[in-house]
Amino acid sequence: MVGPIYIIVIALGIAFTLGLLGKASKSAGWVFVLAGLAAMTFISAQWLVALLEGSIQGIQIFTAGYKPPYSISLQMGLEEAILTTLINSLGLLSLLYLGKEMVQKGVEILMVFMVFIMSMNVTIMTRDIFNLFVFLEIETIALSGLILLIGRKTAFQAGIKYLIISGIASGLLLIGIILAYSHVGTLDINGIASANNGLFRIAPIAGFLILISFIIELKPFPANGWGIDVYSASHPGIGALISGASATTGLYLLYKVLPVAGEEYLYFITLIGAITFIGSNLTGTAQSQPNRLLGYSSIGQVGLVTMILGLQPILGDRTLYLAFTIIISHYAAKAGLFWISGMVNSSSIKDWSILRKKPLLLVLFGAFILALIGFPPFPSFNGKWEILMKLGESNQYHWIAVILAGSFIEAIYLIKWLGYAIKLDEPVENQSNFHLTKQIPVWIMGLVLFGMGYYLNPFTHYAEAINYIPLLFALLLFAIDFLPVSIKNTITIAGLAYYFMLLWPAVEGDLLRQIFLVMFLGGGILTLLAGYSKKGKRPGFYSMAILMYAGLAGLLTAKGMYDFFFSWEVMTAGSYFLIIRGKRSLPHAYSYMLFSIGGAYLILGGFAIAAASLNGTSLSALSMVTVLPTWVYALIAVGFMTKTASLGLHIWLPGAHGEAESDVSPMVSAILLKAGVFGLLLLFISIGATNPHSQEIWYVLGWIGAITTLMGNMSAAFQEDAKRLLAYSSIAQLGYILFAFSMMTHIGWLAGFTYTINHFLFKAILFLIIGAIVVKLGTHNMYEMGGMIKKMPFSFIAVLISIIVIGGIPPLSGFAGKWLFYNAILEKGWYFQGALIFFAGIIAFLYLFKLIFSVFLGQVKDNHRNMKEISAWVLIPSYILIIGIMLFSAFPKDVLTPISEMIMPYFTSETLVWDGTKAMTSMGYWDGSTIMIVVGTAFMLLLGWLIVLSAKAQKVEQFNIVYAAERPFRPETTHVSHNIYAGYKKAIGFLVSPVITVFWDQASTFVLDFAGWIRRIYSGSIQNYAIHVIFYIVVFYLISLGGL
Amino acid sequence: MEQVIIITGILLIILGIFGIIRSRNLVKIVLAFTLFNTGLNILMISIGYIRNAGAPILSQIPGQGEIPNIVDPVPQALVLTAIVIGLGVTALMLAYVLKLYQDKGTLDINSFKDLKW
Amino acid sequence: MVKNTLILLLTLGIGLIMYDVYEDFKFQESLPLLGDYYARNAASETGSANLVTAVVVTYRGFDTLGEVSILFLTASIISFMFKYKEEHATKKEYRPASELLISSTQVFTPIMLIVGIYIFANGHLSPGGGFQGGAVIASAFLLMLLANPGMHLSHKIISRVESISGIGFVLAGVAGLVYAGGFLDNTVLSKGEFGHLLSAGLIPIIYIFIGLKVGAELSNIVSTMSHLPKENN
Amino acid sequence: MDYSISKFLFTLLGLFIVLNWGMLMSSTMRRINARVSGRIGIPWYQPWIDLVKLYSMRSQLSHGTMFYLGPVFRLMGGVGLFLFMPMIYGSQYFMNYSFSGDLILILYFQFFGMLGMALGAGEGGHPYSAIGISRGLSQFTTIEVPMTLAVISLAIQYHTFSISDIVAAQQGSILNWTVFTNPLATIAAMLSLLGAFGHSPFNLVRAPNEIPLGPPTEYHGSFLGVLRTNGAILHVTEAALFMNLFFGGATSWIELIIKTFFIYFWSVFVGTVFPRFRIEQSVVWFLKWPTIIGIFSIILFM
Repeated sequence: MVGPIYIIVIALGIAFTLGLLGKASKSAGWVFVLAGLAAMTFISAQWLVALLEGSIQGIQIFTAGYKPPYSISLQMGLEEAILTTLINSLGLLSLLYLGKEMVQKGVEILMVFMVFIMSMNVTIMTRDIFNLFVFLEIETIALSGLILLIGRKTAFQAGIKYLIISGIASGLLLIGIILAYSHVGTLDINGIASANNGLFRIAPIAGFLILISFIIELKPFPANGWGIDVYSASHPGIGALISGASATTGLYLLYKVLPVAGEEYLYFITLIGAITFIGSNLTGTAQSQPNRLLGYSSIGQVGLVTMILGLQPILGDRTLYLAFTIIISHYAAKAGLFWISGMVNSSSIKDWSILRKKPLLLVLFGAFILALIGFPPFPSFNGKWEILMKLGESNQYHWIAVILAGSFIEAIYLIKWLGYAIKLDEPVENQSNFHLTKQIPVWIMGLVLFGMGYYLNPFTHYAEAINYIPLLFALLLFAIDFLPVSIKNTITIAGLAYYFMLLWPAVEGDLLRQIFLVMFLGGGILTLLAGYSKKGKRPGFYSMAILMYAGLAGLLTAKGMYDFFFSWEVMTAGSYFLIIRGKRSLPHAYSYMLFSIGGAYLILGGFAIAAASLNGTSLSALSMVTVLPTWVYALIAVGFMTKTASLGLHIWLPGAHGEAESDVSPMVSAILLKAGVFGLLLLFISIGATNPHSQEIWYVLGWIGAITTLMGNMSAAFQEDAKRLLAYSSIAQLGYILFAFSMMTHIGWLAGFTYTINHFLFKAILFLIIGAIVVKLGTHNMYEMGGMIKKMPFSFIAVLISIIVIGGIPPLSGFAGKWLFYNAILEKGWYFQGALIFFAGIIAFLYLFKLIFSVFLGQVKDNHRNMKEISAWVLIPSYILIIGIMLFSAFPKDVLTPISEMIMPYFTSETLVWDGTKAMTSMGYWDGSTIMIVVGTAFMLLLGWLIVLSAKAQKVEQFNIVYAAERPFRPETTHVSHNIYAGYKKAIGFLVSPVITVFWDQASTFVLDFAGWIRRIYSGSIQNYAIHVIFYIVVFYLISLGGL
Repeated sequence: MEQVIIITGILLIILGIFGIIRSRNLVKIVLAFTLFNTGLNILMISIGYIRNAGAPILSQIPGQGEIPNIVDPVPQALVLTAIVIGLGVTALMLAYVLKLYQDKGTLDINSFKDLKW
Repeated sequence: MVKNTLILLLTLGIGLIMYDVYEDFKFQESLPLLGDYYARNAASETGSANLVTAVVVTYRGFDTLGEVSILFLTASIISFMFKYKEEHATKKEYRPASELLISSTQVFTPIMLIVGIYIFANGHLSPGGGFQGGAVIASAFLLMLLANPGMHLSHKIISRVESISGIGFVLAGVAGLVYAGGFLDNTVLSKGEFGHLLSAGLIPIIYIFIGLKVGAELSNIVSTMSHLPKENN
Repeated sequence: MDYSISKFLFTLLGLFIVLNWGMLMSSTMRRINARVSGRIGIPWYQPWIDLVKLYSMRSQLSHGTMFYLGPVFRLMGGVGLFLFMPMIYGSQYFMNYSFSGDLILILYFQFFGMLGMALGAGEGGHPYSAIGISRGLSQFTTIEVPMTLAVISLAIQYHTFSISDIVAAQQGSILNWTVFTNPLATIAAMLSLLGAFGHSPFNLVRAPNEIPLGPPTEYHGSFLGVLRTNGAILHVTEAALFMNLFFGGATSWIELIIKTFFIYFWSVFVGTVFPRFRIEQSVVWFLKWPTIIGIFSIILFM
């Protein structure tokens, strides 16, 4: 074991020796320092490994050989080992990254760099408060030097701001230290802290001064303009160090001096953290310069960790672990992001699309962003989860709200940025430089992030059930991304099929999950079949599809809230990357992601409050919520409703589904939406039909469902874009489903299941076929299509059957849903909602006719005369689904009876009885099979009758019509399709005026304007920044000590 | 008499902070900062003061149980360190100011607002 | 106006905080825990007559290492800051110094150097030490620069002295770690006879290193700043 | 559940009666209409002549498969309604195949023919067809609103969706008819019936007095014959539906003929009195008074 003191010896020794090297051997100096940092990393890492293994205990090092408090002592325990390892390794990688710049600028900056790293090591290890002050000053001064690396003129401005503000902070610290010394006669931190519990308490003012100076060093919002300037003025490589090392150190120091100040400050620490977390992220939303944006984000994350430290009494002995999960994610992600920023080398986040030239970096960029927001499988996910659960258990709901709100606001700009990188056009001119030595550190940080996600998982006891196989499979698919589409498609389908068989035993005997498993994975396989029609490589597609399906399947196997939410987030991430692939998907994928994240956080909030009931975090615990049950249920329900796109939360769907790639649309529409349905079902089952806390919720949800349906169908009728029409139709169908399940009656649920299954079947068909046609015809606009029945008869038949199902026309299975609906509504007594639903159902005919007429009927357009049928790879899955529809229509009993039995236990009485093939309720009866026979027979007879009458009907050519006494010869004048419901729109179109879109638009504008307004306090003036800091100190003083 | 020292120190500190947030001239800000530092040092040194005690330099090694009548050496050691740190920071600040002056030809803080928002 | 009021209010607020500090401030009646220990034991443990030196170099020697690093950093940063310009600066013409200055420099410089060395070499016996001595040495160089503005102090020599004394300091610390109780323990060498020049173990040696280093660093800063080109754009 | 041949034959007989009564009724109505406007009108047998002529026309043009199938769908819609409708209360044979579904089946089976017709006409490629369909669909959505409300009100009242049961509940006295026990629902439904029959003021779909417009624009010959056949069946069947729901049903064919005549006459009567609405006017009209009345009819029974 090499003593930790040698870290300092090596660092200073090398720093001093560099002066001997002179100017001649610049790169030799760089290598020398690199070796030194490697040695330092090695020393701290060996301590870390040994301490983790438990082979040794942490030690205290007494300088000068005297015990504390008489001399300065350093401590090397687990915490110190972790942090010094992080800092030294980051130093090492940073130096590697900054190699060229450093070598150019000469030995002085190398010396500064070395001393900077050394100073952080000492501040972490030292147990003497004055020594802490000294090395904090060293860190400050070294940093003010490192800012200059880039040679920008603005760096000098940032530097002086930084020096002045930290000068004030350290001055106050010094006053606090001497006051403390005058009271307890020691400078040892442990000594002061233990004295605090005894007789010689340090004065409150001393504690205050010590604490506030460390807080100021953490750049609390809003007194942090100087800190952000430092981020934006310095080289991104230095930014990585500030964010990854300096901020981490600062947080640990705050933790270290907290006992000195006393426990009564914990609440204020939490408050400061909360304000910083929200305020800094909010300000970040209006930012477009990458380094500055990262600065805001860093400060926000520091605020979050500060909160965690302040919440010690609640988090207990998990505090440090939880803080670590956030810190490590932030450390790796932020370092990586800063480094990428240095490579992209642009002043606008819009130029990051250049990253697409480096797929690996782009993937890592995505991983970093997701890690910052707190997606699985990164450590921050576990951390946030456990924090929220613990807060919930202690009834700290306001802090839950703060953490979720802050995380959401952070997602606003991070996701925007990610989208820009994935979708925007590559910049015309760029100064990017993807040198290998710059890329390697980023790769390593990516590895660290994933590795830590895996390594830290066992430390969260919730996380035992997580299945990593699908995630690894996604990774594998990414590794073979260079292969052509057909091979990857086959592998993916095989993977899904295997996974299906793997999971089937797990859901054996649980019909609910079986149904959804068939929909999720079976549907997945079918929609993937259509992928064979695609050409090229589709980079990244299959990994993301697997991610989504893995998440979906994970929802089904989840036993606890944790694995449920884990899968939920995996699914969200995967689907986001699928959706954003569409040509014009950028804004829609963005709003999809924001709504999804917002919804996920509501679910998380609900779970956290549910944890307050102390029934554990298994999903079944939701049925025993005793604390604020109505809130829990409402939050979770609204969370799921963001996925089912219910009214008010639906504005993302039309664009996201409409603009997605042709085979992604059926995935996200027919399959993904069902995840929300499954979630709602789980919730409803947990709540139970007779739960007194949820009756109002169901009533409200019922109305929402009904209005969603009406608005969805009406909007669909006014669409000109074929895929958007289908998207609005999805909104409406999900409205039906929400309504049906909200009734919470046996027959209502049967209706809900019928609708769910039907929607899965017909929406997959429609999106597959219409999507393929849209691609083939090269337009989304239905009025530019027409007459395709003659070119694509198979597509026409499939669409026709789907439409009959949607319309609920007997004899197909859609009618089963309508019939069950009527009975359910009458039984439940929701007459007006029901009337609305049926009104909406009839409006559906408007868009159904428009769809099939505009695309398939009417006159063929000139440029489509040579069209052929769409690819068989699209038709095959469609016709498999049609077989499903036909079976369901002819034998509804065989599907509905098991479902009926399955949901029986949740309700008091079974209201649907079967007599042979005839279904009966107390209200009415319906015999699907007989109707099939009667209609089939009669239809054949009538067809025969007509054939007898006009067998020799002569086929005529196109345009064989007379129109206004002219024979037309242009299809455009004859194919009436654009805005055909003009009269209808004139009459009641006002109902679908986009008030909700306007509402959300204005909400987002408001947030951005607000952020823009807040950030005006960062006026750039040194004087103002100093005023902010002093103001902050005075206000904090008045609140905490002044009795305000 | 001791009170005067403390009050001097405190007044210097207040004056220093006032100067930092009030001045518009960078050099004045740095000067205010040194005032602030000086006030700090005065405060520090006075904390070790014990009435009628001598300087902490011994002429012989004190015997067992014998306490020499000296002031506390610790604050003196601390203030020595603090002075040196203050010196370093001040020097660096002045170098920065010089650099800024070379850049814009003025010392008015309002000319250095290139970084904002 | 609003701003001025705010500044006034904030100053009042700081005043309030400082009033609290004043209230809390109490003069010691007797030596506190640490001071008491040092007063009793420092002389015997370190062999240094000047207890402040004992504290600075031994008990809190680690702080002192930090202090030295700060000066080192400052010097490095300042020379980094102005290096670029320096390389491109053309030779400047200085106004010659006054006769008085030149003459007195010739008289005082050796004396100042000797005094400086005396101060840090005797740091363990009398008031003074490495920093003070180093500062005096640096002022000697400042004086020389003032008297002869065109003079170039050899950066090479300065930085060699700086580096070697820095390494010496660190190695002295390591010697304490290896041969005695801990990093910077001064008892590696014999404590010698109390009150003599060659006593107190490593303290005088460390102080010599510090003195040289501080002197070199301050001289470095002074010389860097004095060779700035006049106008830059 | 009776699938016997005799049942099938009796059903066919019922269909024949309904078809002929439908044709007679339409010619009667047209005569009444003509008299009101001071003309003599067509002879009562004119529909039969038309039908024979259409079926025997030799020129047969088809625009495609869906065009060909459109009339089949349309006729299936009408015949299907008839099949699922209990025509004569108490008669084992003229209950038709109503055991396969209740009122809801009837309501939704209406769409079967409409959709087929719309698609067939769509393939015809004539712009007027599309315009007619879009208007028809627009209007139809709102016609159904008061109708749905009335049906819900009825279902609450009788607690059943079975048409036979509803008719049974109205037996005994004329005061048991829904028109007296639930007048609001009846009013709402009768107003919606105006739209369903497509006479003025709600006949913009076909706009018969001007240029040939509406879905059947391109249909001719036996196609049009099939459509006419369907029209006759449909009118009687729909009138029979209202009869069953609101006017006590029928225990014999005579009763059925009388009741359906007056129900049909109601729409013709309004049609001769009021001028035609534009489509946005009719849409708004249905969503106003009939809907409000329908809502009240539910509130009364809640």
